[in-house]
Amino acid sequence: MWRRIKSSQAFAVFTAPLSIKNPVSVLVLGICSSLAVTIQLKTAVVMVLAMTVVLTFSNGILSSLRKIIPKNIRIIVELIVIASLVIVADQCLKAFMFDVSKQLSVFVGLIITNCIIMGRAEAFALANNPWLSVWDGLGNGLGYGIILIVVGAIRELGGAGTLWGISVMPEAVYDMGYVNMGLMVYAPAAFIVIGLMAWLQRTIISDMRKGS
Amino acid sequence: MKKPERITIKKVFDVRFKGEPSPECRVLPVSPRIGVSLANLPSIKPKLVVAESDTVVQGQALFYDKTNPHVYVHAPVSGTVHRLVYGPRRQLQCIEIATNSALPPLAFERLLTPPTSAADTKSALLERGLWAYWRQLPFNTIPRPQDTPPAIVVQLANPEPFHPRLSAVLPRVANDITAGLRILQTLCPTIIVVADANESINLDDWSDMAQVVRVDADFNHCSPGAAIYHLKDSDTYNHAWYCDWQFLVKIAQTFATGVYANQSYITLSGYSDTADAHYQVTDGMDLTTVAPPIAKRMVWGGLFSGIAAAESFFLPVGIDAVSWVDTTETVSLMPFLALGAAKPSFTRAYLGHFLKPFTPPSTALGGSYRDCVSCGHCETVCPVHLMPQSLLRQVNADDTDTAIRYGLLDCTQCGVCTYVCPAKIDLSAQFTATKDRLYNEVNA
Amino acid sequence: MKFLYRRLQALAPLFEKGGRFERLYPLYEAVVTIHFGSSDTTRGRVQVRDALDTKRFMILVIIALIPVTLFGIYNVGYQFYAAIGEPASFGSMVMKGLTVFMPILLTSYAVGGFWEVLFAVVRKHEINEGFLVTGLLFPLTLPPTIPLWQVALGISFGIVIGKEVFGGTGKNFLNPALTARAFVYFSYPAYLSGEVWTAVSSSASRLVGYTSATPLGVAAATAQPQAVTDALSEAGYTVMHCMIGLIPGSIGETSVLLCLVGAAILIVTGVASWRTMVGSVLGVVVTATVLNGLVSDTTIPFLGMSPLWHLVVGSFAFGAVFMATDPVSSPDLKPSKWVYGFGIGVLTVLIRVVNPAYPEGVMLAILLMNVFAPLMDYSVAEYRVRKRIPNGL
Amino acid sequence: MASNRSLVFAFGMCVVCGFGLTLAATVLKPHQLRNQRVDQQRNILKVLGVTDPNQSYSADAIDDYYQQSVQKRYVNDQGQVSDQVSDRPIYLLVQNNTLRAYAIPISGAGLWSTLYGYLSLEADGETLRGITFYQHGETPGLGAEIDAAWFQSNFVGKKIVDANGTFTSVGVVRGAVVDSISPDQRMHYVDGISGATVTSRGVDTLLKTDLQRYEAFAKRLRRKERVI
Repeated sequence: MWRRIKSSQAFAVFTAPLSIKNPVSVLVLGICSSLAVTIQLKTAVVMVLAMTVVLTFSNGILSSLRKIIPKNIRIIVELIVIASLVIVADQCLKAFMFDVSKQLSVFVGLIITNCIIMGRAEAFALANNPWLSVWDGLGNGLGYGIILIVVGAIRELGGAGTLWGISVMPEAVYDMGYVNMGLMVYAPAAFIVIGLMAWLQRTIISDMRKGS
Repeated sequence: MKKPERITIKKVFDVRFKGEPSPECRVLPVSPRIGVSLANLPSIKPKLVVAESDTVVQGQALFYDKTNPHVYVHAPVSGTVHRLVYGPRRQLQCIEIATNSALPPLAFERLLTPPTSAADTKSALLERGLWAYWRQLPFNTIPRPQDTPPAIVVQLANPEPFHPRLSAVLPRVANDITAGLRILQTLCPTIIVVADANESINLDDWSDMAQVVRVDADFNHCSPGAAIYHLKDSDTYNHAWYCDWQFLVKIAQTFATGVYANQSYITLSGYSDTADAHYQVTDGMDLTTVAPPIAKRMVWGGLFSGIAAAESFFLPVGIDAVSWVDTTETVSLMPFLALGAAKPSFTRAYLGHFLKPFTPPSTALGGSYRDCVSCGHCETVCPVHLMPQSLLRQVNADDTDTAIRYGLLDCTQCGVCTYVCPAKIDLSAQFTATKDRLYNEVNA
Repeated sequence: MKFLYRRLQALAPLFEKGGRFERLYPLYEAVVTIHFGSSDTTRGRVQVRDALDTKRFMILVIIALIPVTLFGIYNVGYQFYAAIGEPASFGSMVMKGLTVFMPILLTSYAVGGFWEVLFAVVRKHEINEGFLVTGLLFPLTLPPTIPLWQVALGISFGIVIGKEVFGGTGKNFLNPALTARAFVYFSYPAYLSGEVWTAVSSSASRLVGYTSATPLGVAAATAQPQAVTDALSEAGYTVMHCMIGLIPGSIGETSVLLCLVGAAILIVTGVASWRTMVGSVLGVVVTATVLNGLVSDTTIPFLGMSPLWHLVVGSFAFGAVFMATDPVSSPDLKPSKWVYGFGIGVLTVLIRVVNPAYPEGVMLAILLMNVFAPLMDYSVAEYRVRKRIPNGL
Repeated sequence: MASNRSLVFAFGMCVVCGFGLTLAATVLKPHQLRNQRVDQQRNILKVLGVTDPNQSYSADAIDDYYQQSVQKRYVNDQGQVSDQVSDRPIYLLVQNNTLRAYAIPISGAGLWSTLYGYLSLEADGETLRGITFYQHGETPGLGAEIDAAWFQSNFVGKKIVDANGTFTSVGVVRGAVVDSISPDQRMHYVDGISGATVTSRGVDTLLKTDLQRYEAFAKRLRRKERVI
């Protein structure tokens, strides 16, 4: 069973964005939101969820419609679908996760301009069947998510000594003179952390290529 | 072409070395065996016309250049081809000839007046095997006989230290130089004679035959390439031809006597106090007859652009200076803390800069290989206003187009940028390699 | 000495290709060349080489830093005893200074050296001596109150992000020591832009009711327009004080006089560019003069600080002499060095005066101009290339 | 015709999406409004000291607490409390029909941003009970320390009037109060944030202006007048 899953096309489509085709650290897409929402783990996770949902649905919907969308207005159609999904996601967050949506502020709305969504719609959904497109959307959402969650965790731990709002840095460490790292709260810290991750990942990828 | 009487290329590079050969000029007899070594004919692809144990006479063709089929190199002496020496990839390196002075030299037509047309001069030079002695900018290759030179630069002073000084032999060669200039005049109206402003030679005899320029330059900067760079007013002169005074002497004598002139003037330096002097020698002579091997590095050509000689002791074609450079390793604790009063240094980092001691040249690298730290010294010393550090970046990035735009082809390969680099980067070698590659691509 | 040299040479096969400790070759190379220099000989056509190498280059910077370092150590002790209000002998001041400074310096060298060696081993290149300078410059820019773990983090950031990410010394475009300081500055602002600059625990200083603000702190906090100089003299600062440097501040930055001594050493030996230094002084003078002309009752009082004061307070002298002239991160070409230096001067004053948050602007000014250095070089190079007679194929 | 088909398709998409969005907005609106309200209530309860800042409360609990004990009213120029809407809202903590404390909104310029928060005072009209900021963009580690517990608890118990009953507000000093203020004045000052001079000064100024706006009301309290 596992072997069959592993050799399926959907599996390949799903896993590629998690590592060697990662949208953030390899393709360098979706950087703006990665800088803005990774101060805390919680906002990062919520953003990832919103993003993954929007991406999966938009990929699915656009892929199902791919044969009837007139070519000359396809970008507009993509935008309409994505924008509607984003607004719905934003409204839901405001209704059910008010605290987080306040911190995410405009960035949920800005999912619409996230390069990953338009990129996947153009590059994948319009050329593949809905089944694969949904897996591609999920994979890219999670690939984006891995980076965001790691960056969010590092920044929250460094900048506030907490994870998911819960203090994890022992009080004794603070008593010994430790201070939270203010730099982590600034957007440049996300640049640096993402840069380091991209560096690490590319080194590993190139080592893998050399090895194989 | 600009017409100044004197140009100044002062780039604050005035390092001094011990070992200047004495101006005394000694004459050496023909050695029992001589060798025609190709070490200084970089662009030539030789095709032999003689075989081992053939008998050859002075002035007889030995091989020609496959890319330039009319360009032959002739035997400097009569004798028997003793041995052909091949290097890696079956490349001909040297033709050894056992001298037999009983055989008469090949007799050419005596030309007591210069030929009347450029074509006549060219064919006379080609026929007498004298073409391989001059070079063309910017790749320092042997020019193609069918081309017309935009200008010819005649070098009266070699920029490198320890090369033959014209002043040491002037009485013997003055007339030949005048005759040589007459011959060159038939090839091209623009002849530029470049002399060292610091050497006292009377140039008046030649000033109505050619544009005479005295170059007041720092160490190693008075080269034909640098002179052309400072004199040119349009890009047509980029492909000027050049030669040194020894070439003029050679063609003048060969034309006048009808016998292939096989004498050159060379210097030995760094060998011993008694041996370091000027010599009149036969081309291709065996140096072991005057200077048996010692524990120093023997260098053909100058200290900045010479070739470390390996096994062969035969004077290569076109080489006029032989230096021996000290290779002994001196051990001192934390050398970088020294005041360095005795260290030759272009920079002010050592006291030697201010005291200006004469030091024996040494092969010590003086440091370890590092990345460029952008100190800018190379830019300070470049005689043709290049920005070597930018150029190096483009060369490393394989951006040859930009490198050319930044003046790569103006590089005279003087080696001074390499000399001053504290990170010990061989800039000059990289530029030379890029130029060579470029030349091969263009002429492929 | 010869004996030691022979012993080291005998060990070489262990570290060369195929040897047991092949991976540690950079370490071996560093040990040998630090003690005896390189024994390499020239290859290629240039048979002789200049005696100058990067080791000498970097050592000269360190020598130029010795005066400010020694004075910094003394000043740390001096400020300590001044703050607790006890008279003390010269010896005890130096002792106190050493106990504060040496741990910072050793941390910086140990941690910085660790990263340098690690990258050299992984990337199989030689250890660059540039870190010897970075490791000393960084502590000198820190206040004596800095906790050691922040020093360690800072130098790690400076070496790894400021330098090794880009491929090591020579390829970095930011000054690593300043990158390290910028990291500490933005991460732990309370330690670097706070008001406590003297190595005294706060309880001890409260005992005698004495806190000391840096001259820049005093100037930035002036409430009255056109009264900066009055405020400074009220706080006990004169230009002479700032020149000599027995004032609170970062360890190495306080003495303008000794920075000038360092500048003299660097300029005489040709290691640093006088163009950059003069350019930055000009930048400060011009900008401060212009701003002085704009002063009115409604402007920020800090605008009124005179050019002379701008030159002597804060870390301007230290930055312009030792940081801005770092050859790797500053521009290569001489005209761009002028522009670069001038830009540093202008930005220093603007950041000090116009920006309400940071009373000191030298660090940010230099880092910002570092970023623009390649652009300046590019412009100058293009200008020059256009004037050349083309030499194409 | 292709363009005709495009037009029809585009129109259809718009209708479908527009319908979906309208539906979502209508269904979710009440939830969103309640969220906004509870968020404000949470901050007011926090500054009034009704809720424990170290504990988390559900939206319902907050709503309950608020409805039970807090009344939103307005202060007029004479310092009287009424339901007449003015630009001076006031949140009164009333238990057993007596005024325990009250909260006022505060805002003013910091270094990089405008600071928004609430300040609460005891029913005596002169003692600070608490302060909180719910929105600002100050430097982390410096200005953002206005969120820190040490800074906010600094204010508790400070007096806004001097011994003669004259309004003085509460000042934020540079450094520590004990270093620069004589002991008899210390009840009017709080410790500043080291290194964040501009933000500290901003808090100082906004306290002065906002307390001044409610001074008429506070005066009545100090005169022990009945206000509700």
